[in-house]
Amino acid sequence: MTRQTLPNTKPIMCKIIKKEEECEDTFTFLLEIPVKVQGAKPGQFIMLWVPGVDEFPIGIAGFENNVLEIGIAKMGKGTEALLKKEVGDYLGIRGFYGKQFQVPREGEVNHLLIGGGFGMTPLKMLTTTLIKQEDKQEIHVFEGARTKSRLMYLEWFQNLHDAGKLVFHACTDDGSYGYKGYPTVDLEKFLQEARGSSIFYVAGPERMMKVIFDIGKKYDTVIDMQMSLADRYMRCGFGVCSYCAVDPTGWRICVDGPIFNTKQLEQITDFGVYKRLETGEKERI
Amino acid sequence: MTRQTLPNTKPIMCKIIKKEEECEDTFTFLLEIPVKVQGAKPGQFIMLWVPGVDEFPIGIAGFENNVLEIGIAKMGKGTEALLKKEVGDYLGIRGFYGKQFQVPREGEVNHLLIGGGFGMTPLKMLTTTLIKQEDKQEIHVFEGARTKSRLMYLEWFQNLHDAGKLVFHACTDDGSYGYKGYPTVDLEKFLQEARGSSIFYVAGPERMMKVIFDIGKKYDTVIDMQMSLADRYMRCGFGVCSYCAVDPTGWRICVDGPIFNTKQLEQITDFGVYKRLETGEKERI
Amino acid sequence: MSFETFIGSIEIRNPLILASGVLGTTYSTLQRAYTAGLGAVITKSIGPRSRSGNPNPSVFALQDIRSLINSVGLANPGYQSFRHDIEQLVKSETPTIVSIFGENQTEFSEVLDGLKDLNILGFEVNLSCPNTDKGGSQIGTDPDTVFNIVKTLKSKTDLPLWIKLTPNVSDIVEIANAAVKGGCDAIVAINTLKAMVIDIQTKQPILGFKRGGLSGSAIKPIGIRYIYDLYESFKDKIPIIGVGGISKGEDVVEYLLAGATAVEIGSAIGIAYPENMIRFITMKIKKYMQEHNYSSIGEITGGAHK
Amino acid sequence: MSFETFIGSIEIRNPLILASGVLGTTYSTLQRAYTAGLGAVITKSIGPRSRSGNPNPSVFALQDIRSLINSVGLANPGYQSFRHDIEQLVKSETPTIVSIFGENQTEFSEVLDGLKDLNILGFEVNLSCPNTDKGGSQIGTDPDTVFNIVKTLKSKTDLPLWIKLTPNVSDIVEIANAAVKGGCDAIVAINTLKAMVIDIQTKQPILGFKRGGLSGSAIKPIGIRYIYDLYESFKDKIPIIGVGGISKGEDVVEYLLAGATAVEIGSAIGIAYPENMIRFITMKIKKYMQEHNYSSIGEITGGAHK
Ligand SMILES: Cc1cc2nc3c(=O)[nH]c(=O)nc-3n(C[C@H](O)[C@H](O)[C@H](O)COP(=O)(O)OP(=O)(O)OC[C@H]3O[C@@H](n4cnc5c(N)ncnc54)[C@H](O)[C@@H]3O)c2cc1C
Ligand SMILES: Cc1cc2nc3c(=O)[nH]c(=O)nc-3n(C[C@H](O)[C@H](O)[C@H](O)COP(=O)(O)OP(=O)(O)OC[C@H]3O[C@@H](n4cnc5c(N)ncnc54)[C@H](O)[C@@H]3O)c2cc1C
Ligand SMILES: Cc1cc2nc3c(=O)[nH]c(=O)nc-3n(C[C@H](O)[C@H](O)[C@H](O)COP(=O)(O)O)c2cc1C
Ligand SMILES: Cc1cc2nc3c(=O)[nH]c(=O)nc-3n(C[C@H](O)[C@H](O)[C@H](O)COP(=O)(O)O)c2cc1C
Ligand code: FES
Ligand code: FES
Repeated sequence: MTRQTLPNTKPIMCKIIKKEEECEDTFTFLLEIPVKVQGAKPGQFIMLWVPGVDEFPIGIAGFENNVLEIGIAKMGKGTEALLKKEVGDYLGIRGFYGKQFQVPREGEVNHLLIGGGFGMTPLKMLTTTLIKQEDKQEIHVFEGARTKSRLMYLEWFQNLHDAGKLVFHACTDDGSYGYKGYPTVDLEKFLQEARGSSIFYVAGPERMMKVIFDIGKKYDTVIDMQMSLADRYMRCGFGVCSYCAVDPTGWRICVDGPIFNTKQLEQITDFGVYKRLETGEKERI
Repeated sequence: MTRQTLPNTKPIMCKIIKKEEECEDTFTFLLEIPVKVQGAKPGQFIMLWVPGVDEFPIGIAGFENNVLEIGIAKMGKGTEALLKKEVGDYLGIRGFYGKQFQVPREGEVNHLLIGGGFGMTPLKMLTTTLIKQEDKQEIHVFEGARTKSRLMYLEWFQNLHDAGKLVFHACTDDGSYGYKGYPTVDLEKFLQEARGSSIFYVAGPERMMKVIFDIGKKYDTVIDMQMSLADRYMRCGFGVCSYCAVDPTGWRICVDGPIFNTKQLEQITDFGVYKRLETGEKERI
Repeated sequence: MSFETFIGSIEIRNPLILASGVLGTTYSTLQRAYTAGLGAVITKSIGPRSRSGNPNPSVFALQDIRSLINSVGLANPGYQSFRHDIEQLVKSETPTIVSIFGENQTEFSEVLDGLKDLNILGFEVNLSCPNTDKGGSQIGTDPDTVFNIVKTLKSKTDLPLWIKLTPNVSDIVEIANAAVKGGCDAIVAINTLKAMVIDIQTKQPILGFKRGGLSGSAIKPIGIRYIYDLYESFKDKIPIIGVGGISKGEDVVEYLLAGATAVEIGSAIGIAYPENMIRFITMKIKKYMQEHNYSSIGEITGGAHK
Repeated sequence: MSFETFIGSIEIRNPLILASGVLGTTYSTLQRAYTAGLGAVITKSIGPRSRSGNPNPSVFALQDIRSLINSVGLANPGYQSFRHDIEQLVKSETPTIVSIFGENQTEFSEVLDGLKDLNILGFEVNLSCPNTDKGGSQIGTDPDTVFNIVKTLKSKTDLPLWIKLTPNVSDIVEIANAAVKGGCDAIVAINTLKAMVIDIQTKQPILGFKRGGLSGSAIKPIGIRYIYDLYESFKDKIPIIGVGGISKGEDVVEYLLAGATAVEIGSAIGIAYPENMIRFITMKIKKYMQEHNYSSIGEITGGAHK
């Protein structure tokens, strides 16, 4: 049968049941999904409708008991309107869209999660998944921000670090928390000293990811790099419109991504260089 | 959830895999249904499309391994065209529609199947079901026709009779097979002598059914009479158009019937008296 | 919380009306539909003479899109014969709108004249059936014809006249305008969309009439759009009645918010049991009104235009 | 058995064409769609200037009717910027039709003039987008305007001109006639149907542009009907290309039997993986042709009119 089922619906209206300041200009929202949905996977995203304002892609930070956790950073008009929403208000969600981070089922490997800004939301969910895994593999989280007040999930990661569940490498441009500098500093240090293979899971500004990609390529021990391309304009979120696509492969970030692995990233010449605007025009990143 | 699923589809094209003369002007067809369908129940019917000619309701004589058995009596243009179809030709079916005969699950009871003409098709399927039941209840089949060559399923019923599976009471107007007269003769004889309760399952011309209904009412031992109203024009077969409806209850033969029980038949003042034409006009039967 | 709904001068107990052509050929099915909980019922479209309509197949389901296609084509007993059914409805106090059609103005007038003495709620004028060669939706696509028919019929009766429009036009507002200028009492939209299904095995259109009209869930977004557009033009100048693809309470609310004063339900009510369907729909509307603090149906109408 | 398909003077390797607006904004998605097995691809409709289109939400699915609603509204990079993408397509030998639109004849001409030197298969003239305020489907509902635009464009180029029609008209044959008289090389039908979805929780239309167009399975019976009607009028006088709701090989055959020379597929090809979808569709068509002893696609066209 060639029958194909639409993977999604019109926006499902969800009530905000919790809102919490996460760090500067960034809030966590918990949304109650009123219908039974299949579990979201780390790396996937939703299209979030702020009624009357805009709809845009948002990563998934957590999903349990039909409650969805998202983390929103103020950017422009849409996210600003969103941050004004309060408990009891409704938001529309479509999804869950996109591919997940691929965590190898077996073998010893260091999991290196590297990110910044709202890129930390999928990494939070990935962390939750990783620390549930029984086997004793090392988990390292490298987070960077301008200043302490902008480190997302700082307390959450720090607590896990203190509990010995992972190693948290925080850094800030101004040295107000962690070491002063970029996440790449500790990352390289780790790679030079580390035993065994490592996998990168990266989410953050694309230019930062490109730098990390180039670093990773220098080390044979880095067996895969998975990066979330979240710097592309999206309309549909499920593969129809092509506004999110990358050249020259024609992959749609929303369906074929947003998570791409090393092999794929090598083929995407746009990676770190070009993106399409909402008109379809190409622009330097 | 108020969500309602359409109970049916566009005509499903089925190949004729067998065609056999059953009796005068009447053929049995076996149709291979190319998709998995839920089992048909005795008393239900299909809408049968003879491509390019007409579509009309036809009872189900058997259903096994996705193969449907129907028995077609020549009537007018549509059935005539149908009888010209050969093995390998395609017919469209929609269904299965309507309510089934209600056979009591327990308790000792005489099953009296009474019919004539194409009314024998649902009674054949009901017979198949009844003789599969373990418990030793009496099954009596009363069939009438003008003459021997018009007795439908004669051999089939006679064989079951000879095998002791049921008692077959055949009769003809001209005495060419069974006794001379109407099925009502043996039926009344049976009712006068019988021990225990009986249930009628009747399918045939509506005026005959009305006569049988009046007979049944005279006997306290007749605990239910179920009759198949198949003398009404049908368009949709699934309850939308109302052309098949009976007054004053507004029951649609296709959905609320075609099988009605004693209590229901008593409320249908149209029963045996009026029917609606394809224009919606009312006419004496 | 009250469900009473006013459509111009008419008051009905709730905004759910049986659409024409579904369960509408016999008084007893219409009575049953009303008893099941509707606010009012509309008869099958009745013409000047009895008609057999189009050959079968004339109705079947397209399950994958939760829809029906039909080419019943105004099979009807003619007004003279149908008077008897209407009388039964009047006797049982079933609020009844009689749908009428004709191939031209004279025929429309004949049918209206032949039934206007009966104690019915009003007439729905079917200018929109896609399943006939003459009359039907041809008539409903020309503003002048619409104006003339409505004006003539209106001059003949004080009973409310609803005009049912076809979606198969470039600009439904233009047609509605003609009907409103002609003096109609409500606009009803939409009738079915021109459609066809071909069987690839036998290589022929399945419907006996070949062409048919699409109804059911597939046309709901189209109906909503038309009601929204009509309400933008007319606001509360004239009641607008929404039809097309309603099968749930949520659908009814969506039509009301788009601008409908009341709704008609066709395909979904015929499938399976009207009694259950109407109970579910009503329960859901009640729940919605409670949650959103509505105390009457009228308050919901047009809510999406703010 | 051959899949080659002739659309007037054009020959493509099979009758499956990517519809405009789906996977059509970047050369790489278009290339990918062709590589996946299509006969040709059509770009997103390109206009004179870059446009952001309508605010989001601008596309979402209506799962229960296996359909989409969209109001992307001709968001496009403008022909000057898009030349680069077309050049890439030409270089990779992807048979490309460029869809163009404008708000008036001058704009259409400007776009055509700006791209006609490229080695493309032809132009599809979009007279039918329901998601803009000016231009779009307004233009496509008036026969005179259609005639003039087609005639003017035809005088400017020898490349084939396909005219894409809107289903939101009273009489599609009348519009098609104007296009044929104007000298077009093929008729394409249908574009999306005017539609809207309202969220009852927040009481507002969900699409950022409020109004949108319906595509996908829900509109297939409507598309089939229009192709059938067009073929009744034109027979093989002009190639007719069928679009609307195709998601299976059976759907393609149904359109061919209705009278289509080739088909376009939009919504269904975007959802999930074009590669799989096209393989399934092709397999099914092949099987059908075998079972029914067809040796070429052209033999199927119009088969339901016998
Ligand atoms: C896969 C993915 C996951 C994301 N996850 C998160 C997250 O978890 N948390 C978070 O805060 N942000 C996330 N974003 C970014 C978020 O979508 C933008 O911050 C948001 O769209 C900005 O909207 P705005 O109206 O506030 O800004 P605007 O003023 O409209 O624009 C600011 C920038 O936001 C981007 N943007 C705007 N609209 C869109 C759109 N429809 N699609 C993609 N980008 C757009 C553009 O790059 C634009 O330059 C994610 C983006 C993607 C693609
Ligand atoms: C529930 C039901 C089950 C039936 N089962 C069988 C069966 O198993 N075998 C069998 O041979 N016949 C059966 N019939 C009768 C069968 O439908 C008619 O014999 C057939 O429709 C005649 O069509 P025609 O074109 O040959 O006759 P026509 O010349 O068209 O008409 C002859 C008579 O057939 C009846 N008829 C025609 N069209 C329809 C229609 N759409 N719906 C109902 N009646 C119609 C009318 O009473 C008409 O007077 C059944 C009918 C019903 C309602
Ligand atoms: C079987 C059938 C018969 C119909 N007959 C008529 C009719 O006679 N007159 C009319 O105005 N509309 C007729 N309609 C159209 C409906 O009244 C309604 O406008 C349309 O079906 C859309 O509503 P729905 O989606 O709820 O069915 C008919 C519809 C169906 C399905
Ligand atoms: C997201 C989207 C964008 C579209 N954009 C255009 C467009 O720019 N130009 C055009 O002529 N048609 C456009 N269409 C219409 C399609 O080309 C096609 O006519 C319609 O979707 C019906 O086909 P389908 O059911 O296979 O999708 C668009 C359709 C969709 C779903
Ligand atoms: S957002 Fe539409 S294809 Fe990715
Ligand atoms: S045949 Fe249509 S309601 Fe029974």
